[in-house]
Amino acid sequence: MSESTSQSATTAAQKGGHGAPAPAHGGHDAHGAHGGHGGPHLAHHFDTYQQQFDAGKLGIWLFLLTEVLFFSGLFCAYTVYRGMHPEVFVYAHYFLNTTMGAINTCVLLISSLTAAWSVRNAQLAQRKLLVLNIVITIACACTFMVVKFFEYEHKFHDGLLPGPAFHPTEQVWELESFKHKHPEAAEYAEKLTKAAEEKDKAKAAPVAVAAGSTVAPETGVFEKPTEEQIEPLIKAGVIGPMAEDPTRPSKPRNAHVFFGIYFFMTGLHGIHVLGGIGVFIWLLLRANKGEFGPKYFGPIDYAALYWHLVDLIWIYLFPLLYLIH
Amino acid sequence: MTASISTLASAASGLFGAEPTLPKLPDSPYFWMPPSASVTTGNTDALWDFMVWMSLFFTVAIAYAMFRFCTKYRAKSRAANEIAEKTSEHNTMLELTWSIIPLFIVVPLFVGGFKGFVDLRTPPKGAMEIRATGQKWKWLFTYPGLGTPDDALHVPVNTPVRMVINSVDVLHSLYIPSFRTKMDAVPGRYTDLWFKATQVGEFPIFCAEYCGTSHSDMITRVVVHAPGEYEKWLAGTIAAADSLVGVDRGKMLYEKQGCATCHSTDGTPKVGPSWKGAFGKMEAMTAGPPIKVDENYLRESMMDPQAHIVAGFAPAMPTYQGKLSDKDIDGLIEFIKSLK
Amino acid sequence: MASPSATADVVAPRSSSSDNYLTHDKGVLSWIFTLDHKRIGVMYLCSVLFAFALGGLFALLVRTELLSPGHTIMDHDTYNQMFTLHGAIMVFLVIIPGIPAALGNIIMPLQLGAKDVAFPRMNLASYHLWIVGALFMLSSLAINAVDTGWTFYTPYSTTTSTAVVPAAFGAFILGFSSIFTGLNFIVTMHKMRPPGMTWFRLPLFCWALYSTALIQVLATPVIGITLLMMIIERTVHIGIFDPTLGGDPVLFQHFFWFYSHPAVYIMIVPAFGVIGEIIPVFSRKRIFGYKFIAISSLAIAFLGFLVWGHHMFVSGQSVLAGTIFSAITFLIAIPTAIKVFNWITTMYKGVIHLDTPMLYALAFLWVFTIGGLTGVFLAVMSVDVHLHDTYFVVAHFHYVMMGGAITAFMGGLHYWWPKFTGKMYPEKAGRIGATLVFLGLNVTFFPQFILGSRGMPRRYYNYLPEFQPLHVLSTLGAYTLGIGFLLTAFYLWKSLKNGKTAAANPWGGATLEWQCSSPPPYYNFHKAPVVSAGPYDGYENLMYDEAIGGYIPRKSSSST
Amino acid sequence: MADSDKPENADKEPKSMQGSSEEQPPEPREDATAPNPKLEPTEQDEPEEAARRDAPLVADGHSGHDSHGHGLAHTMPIWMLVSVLAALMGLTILTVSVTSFDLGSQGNLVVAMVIATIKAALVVTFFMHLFWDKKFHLILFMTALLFVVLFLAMSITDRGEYQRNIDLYQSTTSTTPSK
Repeated sequence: MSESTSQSATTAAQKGGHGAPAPAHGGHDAHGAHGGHGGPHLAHHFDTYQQQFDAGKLGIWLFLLTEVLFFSGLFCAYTVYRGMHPEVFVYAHYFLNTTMGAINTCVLLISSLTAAWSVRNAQLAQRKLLVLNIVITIACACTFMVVKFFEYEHKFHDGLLPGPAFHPTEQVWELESFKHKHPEAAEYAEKLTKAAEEKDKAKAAPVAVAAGSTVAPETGVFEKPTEEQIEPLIKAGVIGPMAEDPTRPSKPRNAHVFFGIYFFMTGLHGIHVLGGIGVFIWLLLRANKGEFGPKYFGPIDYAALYWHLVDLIWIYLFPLLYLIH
Repeated sequence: MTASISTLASAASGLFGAEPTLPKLPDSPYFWMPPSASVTTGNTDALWDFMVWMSLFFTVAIAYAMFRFCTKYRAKSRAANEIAEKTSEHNTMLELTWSIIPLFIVVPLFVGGFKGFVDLRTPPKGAMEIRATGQKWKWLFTYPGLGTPDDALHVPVNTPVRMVINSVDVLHSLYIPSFRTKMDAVPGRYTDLWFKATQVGEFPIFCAEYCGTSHSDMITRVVVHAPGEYEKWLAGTIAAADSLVGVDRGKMLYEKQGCATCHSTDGTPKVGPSWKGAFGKMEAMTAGPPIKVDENYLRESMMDPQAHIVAGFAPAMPTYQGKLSDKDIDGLIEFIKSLK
Repeated sequence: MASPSATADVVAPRSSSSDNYLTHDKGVLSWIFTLDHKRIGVMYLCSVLFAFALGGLFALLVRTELLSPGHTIMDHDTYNQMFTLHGAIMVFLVIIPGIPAALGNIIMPLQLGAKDVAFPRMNLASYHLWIVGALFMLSSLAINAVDTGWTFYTPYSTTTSTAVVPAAFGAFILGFSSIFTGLNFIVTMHKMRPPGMTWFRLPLFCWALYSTALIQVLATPVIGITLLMMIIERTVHIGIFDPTLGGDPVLFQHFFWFYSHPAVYIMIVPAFGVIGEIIPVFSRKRIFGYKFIAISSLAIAFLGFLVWGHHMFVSGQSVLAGTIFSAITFLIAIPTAIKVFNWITTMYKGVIHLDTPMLYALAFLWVFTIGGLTGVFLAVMSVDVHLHDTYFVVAHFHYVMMGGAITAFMGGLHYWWPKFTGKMYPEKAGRIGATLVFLGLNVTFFPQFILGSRGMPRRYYNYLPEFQPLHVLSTLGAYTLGIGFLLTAFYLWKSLKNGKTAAANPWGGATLEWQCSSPPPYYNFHKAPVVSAGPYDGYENLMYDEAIGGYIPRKSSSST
Repeated sequence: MADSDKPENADKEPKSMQGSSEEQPPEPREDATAPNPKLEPTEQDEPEEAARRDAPLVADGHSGHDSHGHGLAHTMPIWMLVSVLAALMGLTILTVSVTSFDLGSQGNLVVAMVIATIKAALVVTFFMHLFWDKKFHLILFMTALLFVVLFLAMSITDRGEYQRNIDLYQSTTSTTPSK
């Protein structure tokens, strides 16, 4: 096999180990061709293809292990913060586009299928199908990234950024997703806001909005609100103890943390997708040269396993970030 | 207001010197430990002694075995090619014995440690409460209705005291070796520890959690007053109210409120800019146009330190909102003016 | 050891310097891009030793500063940076890769009877990552050296003005380097064992490396993500750890110690492995309780994951969590005790040769016993409240890390030096060095126990004058240590030039690495070893030959 | 966990090693590790070498449980792959649609997590063909999950324990982020 491919193996191995077990296929070139031992794809230090394949397989599984624990930190942070500030998550999820999330989920699932299929193709030496499946996988991965890009772009535009940069241009109750879900609450929030603004104009004491109760009775702007009007707003920390501004409907304290976690989790996942794309492009080139067959399909199998794990993580991210009730 | 009044009192009682003087490590009856001056130390010291002897026993035993074997079975030379006589290669009974024995030792240790720990963590009801606020690099001890009269912590003997601890910047840890207790000060929450001093005297207090540049200068002392003395001290504190104004008040606050840890009065820049000749100077800011150091700027930098940072300094100063009365602020401004 | 027949296969008892891994290829590139585990190991060894010198230098500076309270030779901030760099370098650059990646890389495949590790490229990548990580970490030194302590505790690490990010990112990269090594070793030991090398014929060094590798693979990713989060927190302020933004600093400590406590076992378990090799060989006697030692390594590795909270008894962690962690911590005493007792028993009725490696092993037993027992003090919750973050802790982990891991590393270095280089080091100088190190170690760190129990907090630049005498004593010990290591470095360097040629098996070891010439041939074995006996069997079939200064099979048994 | 699987392997792995050793005597190795790498393969070992290399290596769908001797690995039949995908799609639609109903305080979260776990299980079992894979890989994966659970459990338990100190602090002081 040419030095160039084996070189790319090294680089793949170095970039976070995505190509990690790939070394299994190379190595003998560097040791000089000692005898016909091993054939083109059997590294000098293995005796059989079986041994080489098993080694690579164990290797990739261990690598997946590290990936799982790598993400566990983020999931831990997520759980802790959600347990601590549920209202922030309720508030924030109105800003997320569930449709896009769902589309991305499906796209990833399809790519997972083609990845798994490509392993079969490699095992059965169906070169054309193999190439096709890898191409579809890459295509899906790219689609995923494009959708993600538009999501991010949208968030940036709406000022939904982590940390101090967090300045949402829209109030949560102005969002379609909120209006559609709790129409009464939405317009009630509107009313409160107007009332508060009038008070400001009138240089009067700010409207006191306490949990559960409504505008200070003496103002008597309007009657006691119904559950439908008040509940969603409190749940989302728009009014009540968690709200940032006690005088009017606002956002919950530390709402920015959700977007910190959101960007961190999806971003890290996105990086893994990009890594996957890289690996699959490399495999596409090799598959095109017809390097894979029943005796040697390890790299495809390993890459597919990695890809499934990326899919796996998304399977959890989707409900945790997009489907908060 | 009370804060400032009391602060003064300590000034009046002449407790302040330019540099916080290091407390003296009290002589201890023990070799390992400092004197034990709180009710909770019994558990700790007992466990400690037990473990010291246990360790001594095992260390000596192992060292002896090593030495004995090395001398008794020492090879003559490689050339002699002696062959070790066969002995059994494993002995499950033996293995089990020395797996079980440590178990028997550690279980009581765990239980004892647990008991002591729960004691240390559960203050008795009705304990007197004192707030300890860690900041870079000073402890502020706040007494109910009294503000922060003194660098040192003052407590009456034989009275349970609960320290309610928090931090305004980074992690600190309130550590009183003679009371065998310690608790981290964590920003964003309260932690607490308690003790009941059994000995009149002065004992050192350290910051035990690394907190940056002057971590090791965050040393002060706890003064345990004899019965009656504590009340006298309080009385004195309040009585001596309000004697200082203007520059003197500023000077005293400068030392008591921890300004001295970051701002010099001799022109050498420390963590913050020096106060010498600061007043009236045009200062370049890290952000925005230069600002003239006048009353307004000084007041702002005490109430909202991060608002305008003098170029070349880190935004390290905690806010003094609520810690300083107007009178205090005026005093400090006067003091700064006085430093030509 | 391998069957007599295999022993007979030792081609040249005197090392055949004609073609070995050192001379096989020429040129710098042949080293930088080599895929040979031995060469990668040697590169690791050199880099680690360099880092060790650097970290040691910082240590000496720190000790010198502590000769007197307040300013001695440097100011507050410099001191804080010094101890931070000392800690970070020693932990991330020296001890963690020290035994596994440097010694293990060279020896483990040889002991296993494998031609190479399972993934040579990954092995090389691991080394290259180590270099990159080290450069990042040191770049912080050039910019504005990090001053957070090696623990990177928030919120200090997210607010200090020093160059935290490069240092943390360096540690992040080093984490991957360590993962690659661990992953590689696990696969190698599963898939590359030659015929007859069953699990319970693995040398204890391999068992130790296997346990270590498991920890590396399972724990290191967590420090990776933690440091990443810390970096993001510092740069973007996402508010996970920073209380002013709604975060929780104690959570960071959980994250950090979930890795960093197991990491303690990444550092010490390989040391157990080295000691388990040296003691039987220099006692000419089978190791006592092989299976118990082997399994106890795994037990320690597993338990090591469940005790991280004992670093947090006074951090504001809840009493409940503290209790659970404390209870489990005590369990670790058991497998540890098993090991120590078994090593001692191995020496019983042996034929003990007190050469340098054995001296280091004995030093290890003494020092590790103290280090281990003082660990019990810190596991007892109420006592830990007093001792936490004092010099007692400093002394304890230096007895374990410096006294345990580094002593074992030195022992292993001397034990395998002939195999690495094909040269013998001067024995007398070696013994002097070992003695100096042993004395220096105890003089340096024992006084710190007393300082700690008397209340001297760690990471202190300034301290009460009453503490000074003990500090001075400790500093003198540190200088002794320095001299000891300098001497060692000197004679080892000399021996490369004019040391006398080493025999294939100078100590009479029965594990496979002693069957190939010193230094080993490029392909490790001229003939595939067929293993038919345990790693410590049949010392009686070997006899010492003055002429070659090494062991050869006894005539009587060599024919079978 | 980690140690529990060791003995099982200790006697399984070596068997496989011996197995492979019988079919390849040391000669080829000697050649492989010959001092002079330029050396061409000797005639007598080439055939069996080749024989071993060209042995059929793909297992048929059913005998893949222990891939030793049967080929490199198990091959997934297409119908299985496709039906798994269908199932996953179905579950995705389900989990999205279920969010429109209110199932009590944590109900929705629980349901969502259960569905996600089922999906994950499907992917792992079929797409990652762990079902036909070596048991040790399963053990490894489970170990990973075990440690994740340990990690989360302890951190979150502790957090829950001291949560009230934080709430107390936040109620007594105003800790709105300084923007």
